[in-house]
Amino acid sequence: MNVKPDFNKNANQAATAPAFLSVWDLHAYYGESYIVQGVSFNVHEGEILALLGRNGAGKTSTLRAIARLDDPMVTHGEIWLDHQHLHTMKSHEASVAGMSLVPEDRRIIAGLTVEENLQLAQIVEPVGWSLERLYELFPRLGERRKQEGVTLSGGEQQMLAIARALARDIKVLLLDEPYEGLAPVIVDEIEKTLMHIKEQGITTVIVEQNAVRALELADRAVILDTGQIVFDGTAAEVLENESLRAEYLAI
Amino acid sequence: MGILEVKGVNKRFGGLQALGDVNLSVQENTVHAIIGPNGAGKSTLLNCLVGKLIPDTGSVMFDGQSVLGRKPHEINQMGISRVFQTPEIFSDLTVMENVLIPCFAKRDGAFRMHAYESVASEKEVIERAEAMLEDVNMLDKRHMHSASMSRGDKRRLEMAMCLVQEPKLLLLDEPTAGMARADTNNTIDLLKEINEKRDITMAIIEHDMHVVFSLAERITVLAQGTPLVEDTPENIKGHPKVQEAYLGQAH
Amino acid sequence: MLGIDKKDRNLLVVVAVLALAAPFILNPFPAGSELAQFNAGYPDLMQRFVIFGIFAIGFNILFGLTGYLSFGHAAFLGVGSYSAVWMFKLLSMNVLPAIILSVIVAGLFSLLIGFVSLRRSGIYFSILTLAFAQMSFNLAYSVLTPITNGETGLQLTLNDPRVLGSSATADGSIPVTNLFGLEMRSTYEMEVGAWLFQFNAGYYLCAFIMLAAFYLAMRIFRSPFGMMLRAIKTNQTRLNYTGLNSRPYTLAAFVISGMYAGLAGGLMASMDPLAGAERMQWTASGEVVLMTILGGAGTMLGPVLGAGFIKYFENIFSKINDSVLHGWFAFLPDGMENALVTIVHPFVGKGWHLTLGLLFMAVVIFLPGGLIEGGQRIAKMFKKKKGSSSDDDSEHSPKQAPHVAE
Amino acid sequence: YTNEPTGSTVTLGFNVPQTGPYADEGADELRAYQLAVEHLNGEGDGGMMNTFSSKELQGNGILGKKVEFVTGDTQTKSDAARASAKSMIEKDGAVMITGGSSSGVAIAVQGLCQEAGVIFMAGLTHSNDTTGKDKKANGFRHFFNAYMSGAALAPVLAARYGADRKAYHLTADYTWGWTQEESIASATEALGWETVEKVRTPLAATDFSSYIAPVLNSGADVLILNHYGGNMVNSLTNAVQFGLREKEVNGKNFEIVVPLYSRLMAKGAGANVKGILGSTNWHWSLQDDASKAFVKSFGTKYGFPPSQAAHTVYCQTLLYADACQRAGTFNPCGVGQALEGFEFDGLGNGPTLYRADDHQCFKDVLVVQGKENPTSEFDLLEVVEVTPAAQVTYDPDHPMFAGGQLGTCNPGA
Amino acid sequence: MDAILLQTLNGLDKGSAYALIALGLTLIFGTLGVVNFAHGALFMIGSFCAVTLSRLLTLSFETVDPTKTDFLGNPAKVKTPYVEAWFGPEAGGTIIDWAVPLAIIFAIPVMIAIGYAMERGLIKHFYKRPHADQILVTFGLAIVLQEVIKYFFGANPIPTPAPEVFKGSFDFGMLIGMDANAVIYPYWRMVYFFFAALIIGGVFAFLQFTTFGMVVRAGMADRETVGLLGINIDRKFTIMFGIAAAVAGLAGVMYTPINSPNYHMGMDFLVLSFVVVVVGGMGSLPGAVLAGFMLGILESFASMNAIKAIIPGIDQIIIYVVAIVILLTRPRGLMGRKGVMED
Ligand SMILES: Nc1ncnc2c1ncn2[C@@H]1O[C@H](COP(=O)(O)OP(=O)(O)OP(=O)(O)O)[C@@H](O)[C@H]1O
Ligand SMILES: Nc1ncnc2c1ncn2[C@@H]1O[C@H](COP(=O)(O)OP(=O)(O)OP(=O)(O)O)[C@@H](O)[C@H]1O
Ligand SMILES: [Mg+2]
Ligand SMILES: [Mg+2]
Repeated sequence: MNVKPDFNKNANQAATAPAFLSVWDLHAYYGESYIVQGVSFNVHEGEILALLGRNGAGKTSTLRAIARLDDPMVTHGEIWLDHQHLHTMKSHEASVAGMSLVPEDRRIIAGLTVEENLQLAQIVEPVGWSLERLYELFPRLGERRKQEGVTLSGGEQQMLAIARALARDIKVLLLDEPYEGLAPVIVDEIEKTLMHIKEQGITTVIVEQNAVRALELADRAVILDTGQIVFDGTAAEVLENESLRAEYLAI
Repeated sequence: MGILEVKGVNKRFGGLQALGDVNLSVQENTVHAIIGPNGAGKSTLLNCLVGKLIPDTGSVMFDGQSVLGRKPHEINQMGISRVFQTPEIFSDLTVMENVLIPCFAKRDGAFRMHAYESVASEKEVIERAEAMLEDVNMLDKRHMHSASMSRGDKRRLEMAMCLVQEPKLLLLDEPTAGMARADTNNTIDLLKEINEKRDITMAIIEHDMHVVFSLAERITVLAQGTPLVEDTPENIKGHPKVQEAYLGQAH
Repeated sequence: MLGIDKKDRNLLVVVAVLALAAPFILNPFPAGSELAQFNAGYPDLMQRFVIFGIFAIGFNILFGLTGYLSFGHAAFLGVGSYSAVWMFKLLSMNVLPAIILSVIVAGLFSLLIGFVSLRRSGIYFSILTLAFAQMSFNLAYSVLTPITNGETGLQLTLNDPRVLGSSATADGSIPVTNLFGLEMRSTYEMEVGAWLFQFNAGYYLCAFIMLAAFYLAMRIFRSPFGMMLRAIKTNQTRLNYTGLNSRPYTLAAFVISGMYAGLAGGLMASMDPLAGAERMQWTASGEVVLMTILGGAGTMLGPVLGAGFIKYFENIFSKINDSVLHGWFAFLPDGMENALVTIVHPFVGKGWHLTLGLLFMAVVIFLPGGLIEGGQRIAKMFKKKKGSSSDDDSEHSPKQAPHVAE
Repeated sequence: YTNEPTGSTVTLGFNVPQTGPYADEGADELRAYQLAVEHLNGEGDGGMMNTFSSKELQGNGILGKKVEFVTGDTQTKSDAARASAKSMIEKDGAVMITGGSSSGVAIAVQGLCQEAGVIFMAGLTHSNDTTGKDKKANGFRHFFNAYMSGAALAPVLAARYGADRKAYHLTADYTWGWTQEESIASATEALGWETVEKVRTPLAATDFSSYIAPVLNSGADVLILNHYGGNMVNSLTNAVQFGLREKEVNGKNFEIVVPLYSRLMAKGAGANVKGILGSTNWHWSLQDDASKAFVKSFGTKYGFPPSQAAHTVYCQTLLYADACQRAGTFNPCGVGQALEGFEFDGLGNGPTLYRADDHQCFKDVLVVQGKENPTSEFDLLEVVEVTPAAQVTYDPDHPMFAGGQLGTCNPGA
Repeated sequence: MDAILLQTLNGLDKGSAYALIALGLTLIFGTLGVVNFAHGALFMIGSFCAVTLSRLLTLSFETVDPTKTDFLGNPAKVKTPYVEAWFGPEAGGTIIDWAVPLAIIFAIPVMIAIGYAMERGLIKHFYKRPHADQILVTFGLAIVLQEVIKYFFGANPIPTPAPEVFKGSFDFGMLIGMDANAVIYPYWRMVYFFFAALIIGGVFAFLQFTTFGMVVRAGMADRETVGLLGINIDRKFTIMFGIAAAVAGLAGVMYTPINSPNYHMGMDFLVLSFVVVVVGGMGSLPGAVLAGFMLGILESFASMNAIKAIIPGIDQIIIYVVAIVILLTRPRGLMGRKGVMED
């Protein structure tokens, strides 16, 4: 059962560099429902991977499993990040190891102001962007820093969730529908930021319903359907493959 | 004279003028979109319409009656239903029950002591709810626990809950956010059909321009709490100010 | 039939059979045997089982269904008892008017308290109800002694001015409670071999009323009203924006459960015409909360099971003393007998609280859904054994919502 | 009649608090019951059976039937006590119920026994009502009552503290407290004391500081604590904490009185009881033969001296057995008749009468005082006066006891 | 006038007890959101730490003294505490006398250990469970703890006096120029008051001036997300629980000289402490302290004869009346935070 993952296993990837984030045969359950059914993929350092699929395909569940949250429960599989085995860690340990998730429903913490929400991310080392830098990226948050986080508008909350992830020093950024509820101009901004952090060597996995935008940004794409991988290749391949797009992405 | 007349509405949150002198008129049987940057006050405006917030000044008339000072359930009984930005559903109940409740609310009013009848014997209501679920493609999930659905499904469920009431005015706050492209397209069709066939007026907030331009007959652009322009979709698309402040260069 | 579906009907039938056959079921051990200690089939305890069952069923409508945790429900039970005893003192020894009055008075009282308390939710609501109940208890214990007879409890006396009926019987004792002449305490005893079964009129009255109460609760659970209550529990905001006014719903649930409590109180007084103030104390309110959770909140049968469980311990385990223990283990050699008695001793008799506490913990830890979940697990095990692996498609199909009524 | 014993044994029901604040008292009662049963069945040294003036008991059980018993937990709640008593009657076939540690419970169970048709021998119950307005034909009380406490204490108080005193009452706000307050107030007033104030305290109170603090200011020079159990332990502790005992008021030493004492309570209050007067039903240090025999018998078996609760319930068990023996039946009406007007001696309280009119027992009452230099952990109280029965006897129609009717005895089914 | 001063003083002192007892509960219930019915039991165990220590200190060896007899007439055994034998009667006596203050040192590790064990072994699994389940499990635990104590110490109260120097009272009235005996105040209550102030201040400072408080609040609102930010929230909760248990225990230790501890004292205080916490407002430490003092003072005033003459029985129900009035006029108690346990 416990065969070590092959860091160079990905057939579609010609690169010789070992995978930075490697997910191998992941199985996960919510209670008794079997949701993630043997997902494997590799991401290289500094790459952006788009994880796509229909509603209910299991994207969120996969990300949550990788971020080591309690639900869904991983029953089998391995997750390696930069030679650390995440699958034995709890979510807070994974975070220290360099993993960061922007959850799909934003999860702004009630009772805390915007600033406290950000400070909270900086309590445990390693710490990433400073608050000033984050406010520069999202001036809107700077203006509203004393406001209680949950009273922000939907888009502002999304900004806060992204900012909170960047406030930590990360190796891998997991984004679950980061553009949801954001005005197009802000989406542009965030894309720029993602490109920017990519240059710094941060690896990103992005789940996004706006598949075209995500694919334009991403290097590679993985398509999920009912908890299994149905495609693993470069982003360009997806954009070129009519039938694939039509079947799984409706674009 | 529109079915909804908002006149001179102001709302402050501490030092922030969230809404400043908003005037809005929604004509019967049209789809009216409200767009604008994040934090522009779009959701706040809806909150003022459904009784979640009370404007500091101004008036809101629906169907010739003022909604101000009425409780949320009274406003709903007047014929306004709302889809929230983050799905508000009865998560401990099944999908079917989620849809049945608005059916009963529509049929019986705000309170009726139906303690002895059995739900199962209310054939008419059940049929209606099933038809609605059919419309949103969720009939196969009717016995599912709504908490365990993916986010996109929750969205659709909430929409079904509002549609089944056949309100006179349907308020939609980013109904397609996080919805897969295929479902988004279905939703557009569904809303269009409903608007045409059942004469439901709609006010929709959306950041997805595809949705906005496919549905809206008129668009109001809100920025910093004040309406910037109100016009037809074609004119808005080309409006330079809107492009700069909101749409970005992508459009 | 009865307007309920098959599953519910089966449940009702099971409950009815259990209730009617209780004198047999609860007396499994021959009288006089060492294990007779565990028999619970005597009138008083059987009455308590069903009366507290009624109390818990009603409480469950408020707590299990609507999600409002009242910590003052014992007040309604107490008020019901007082009304019933006053009815016996002033009007007649027939239990019917007494029970009716206790339900009405408890209903009015809960309307008052509910109207005020329901302005808050969550823990704030719980504390409000607690405060009202504790006030009632404290006043009943002291200042209101003219009405409640304080510490001693309200009792019948030989000079009660009973309008319909006599103050005292011909032989100079206090008349007993009855239902149109059928004395509540009259018991028919049946001896079958070594077994002795007691069929008590009062118990059967209580059992029939419990069945009616159970049936009614079932109807409420399955009704649109019940669905609204469950909706209130999960998301009151949504309910309001759906055009429903949650206040009358919660108040109705509160009053209904208050009336159930009053009914239980009235029945208690009918079986044993005394009403003590400590029936209203917070511990009594806490007890019904524990019964409901222990059995399984939000389920139909759970609260009844929980009530039975706690009352069984209170009445049976507390009576196991050392000489009973020695009796059990007498067949063993002396040394072992004494050792066993020493081990068991802290858990029974005066230690019955300890056992109860441990069981509370064990149940919540191992059976998160309460006793009812234990039953379900056993049932499942049987099912699995029977039709094994016919449906192993735990595929990509998320779990179905549990049916509320198991 | 109810639960007529048909076999070779007879079952008695011992209903005592086994949980809650009076659990220790209940445990001591149970020990005494067990001892009594042993003695009745002819085991052990016979205890007070040897000193008892009636010689009917043979040590072969009651009427030749071996005595068995069942126990139950009253939880010091009238509901629970009645449930427990009912189960003894309905399930275990008990022909007599006895025990209890508070008046509320005693009255509730007494009522039940009357209805069910069994004899009730009340345990610790001090309220006037038990044999006053709530008296019952099937119930008998061995314990003394509030009136007797007052009548016994008042002369001692006058002798020690003078007739010119101002008393401040703190009273537990329920029936027993009230009768206690009424009794002691009228007894002391009769001797010339003035009652400055009567303050009711909530039963649930644990900290009495706000009731005690104003006492010194009121001009009173005696504080009377009409409290029992935990209430008494706490109020006395608080009073001593506030330094009342070291104060002088009106040129006199400030004094505290606790009308109803028990050794277990005294133990709970610790050093605070030193020098404080009160009354009690019986104390192990009494030197009559009966008391000595009982202490020896109990002390040898359990390793410590019995409490007054133990003594009371032991006596009642013997008295019940003796009455059955004399009546030749377990029929409650026969037993009741045998007990009514029964005079005896040799159970530790001197010559004693079970009065027929109200089923109250009349005997000597002890006035005790917290001991200054206890020699052991049991040696907390010393007897300062044995008030003769005559001095505490009252008319059956005394106003404090008026209102109830004994009714007729009920043999049940 | 002096009556008012007197009752204010009494109220402050009662209030400090209420506030201190409620403080520990606020940490667990108001902040961690665990409906902890075992809180009273923790308070009780604190008291019994003092009892245990004084028992340990008076652990004695027995010698037979032929000149005395015991109650059965046998030669009496005389007990001499080891402490007195080791340190001499003088010093040994002083150590025994100071058992209660010494018990503070004894109780802190014991209570922290108990809190730790309770959280790790039990409560940990219940954060996500419904409040009802928490009630059942903690109530069960409370019963078990009580019965264990009862098994070893009996049901009777056990007198545990303060050191000799703190016994008795002083005349506060005379100090401020009033008549003698107008306002007297026991020394130990003074000590209790200052002790409570110290503990309350300490806990307050710890939560206010460190990020700990914020993290715990955040963790209560959303454990999962806090974990995503690299914070080991379980550990923080354990620490919080340990602190709360220690606070509850210390409140118990110091309370012993005021009232003799018994095994059910925790249950007696349980309802009251819940009322205090909720009236103060869920999640608010200052709220709980304020409510504690307010209820203490009002209760004292309600016990005055002048007031009882107007409204009979008011002292029986004052706490509940105040609770009702406050909760009806202020939706979240005095200083409660929004969204904490409102559903
Ligand atoms: N808590 C839960 N318990 C049980 N099943 C769940 C739970 N959460 C999600 N599921 C189920 O798991 C499946 C995958 O859900 P997931 O949220 O991962 O989908 P997704 O791909 O993120 O969809 P979306 O695009 O709508 O966000 C869905 O069928 C959903 O019903
Ligand atoms: N309760 C509140 N207290 C303080 N500020 C608030 C509150 N609610 C909303 N705001 C602020 O008011 C502004 C308008 O918010 P609103 O939710 O209406 O924006 P929106 O137009 O819906 O934006 P989005 O598209 O991001 O959802 C925001 O800046 C928000 O931070
Ligand atoms: Mg998702
Ligand atoms: Mg919005």
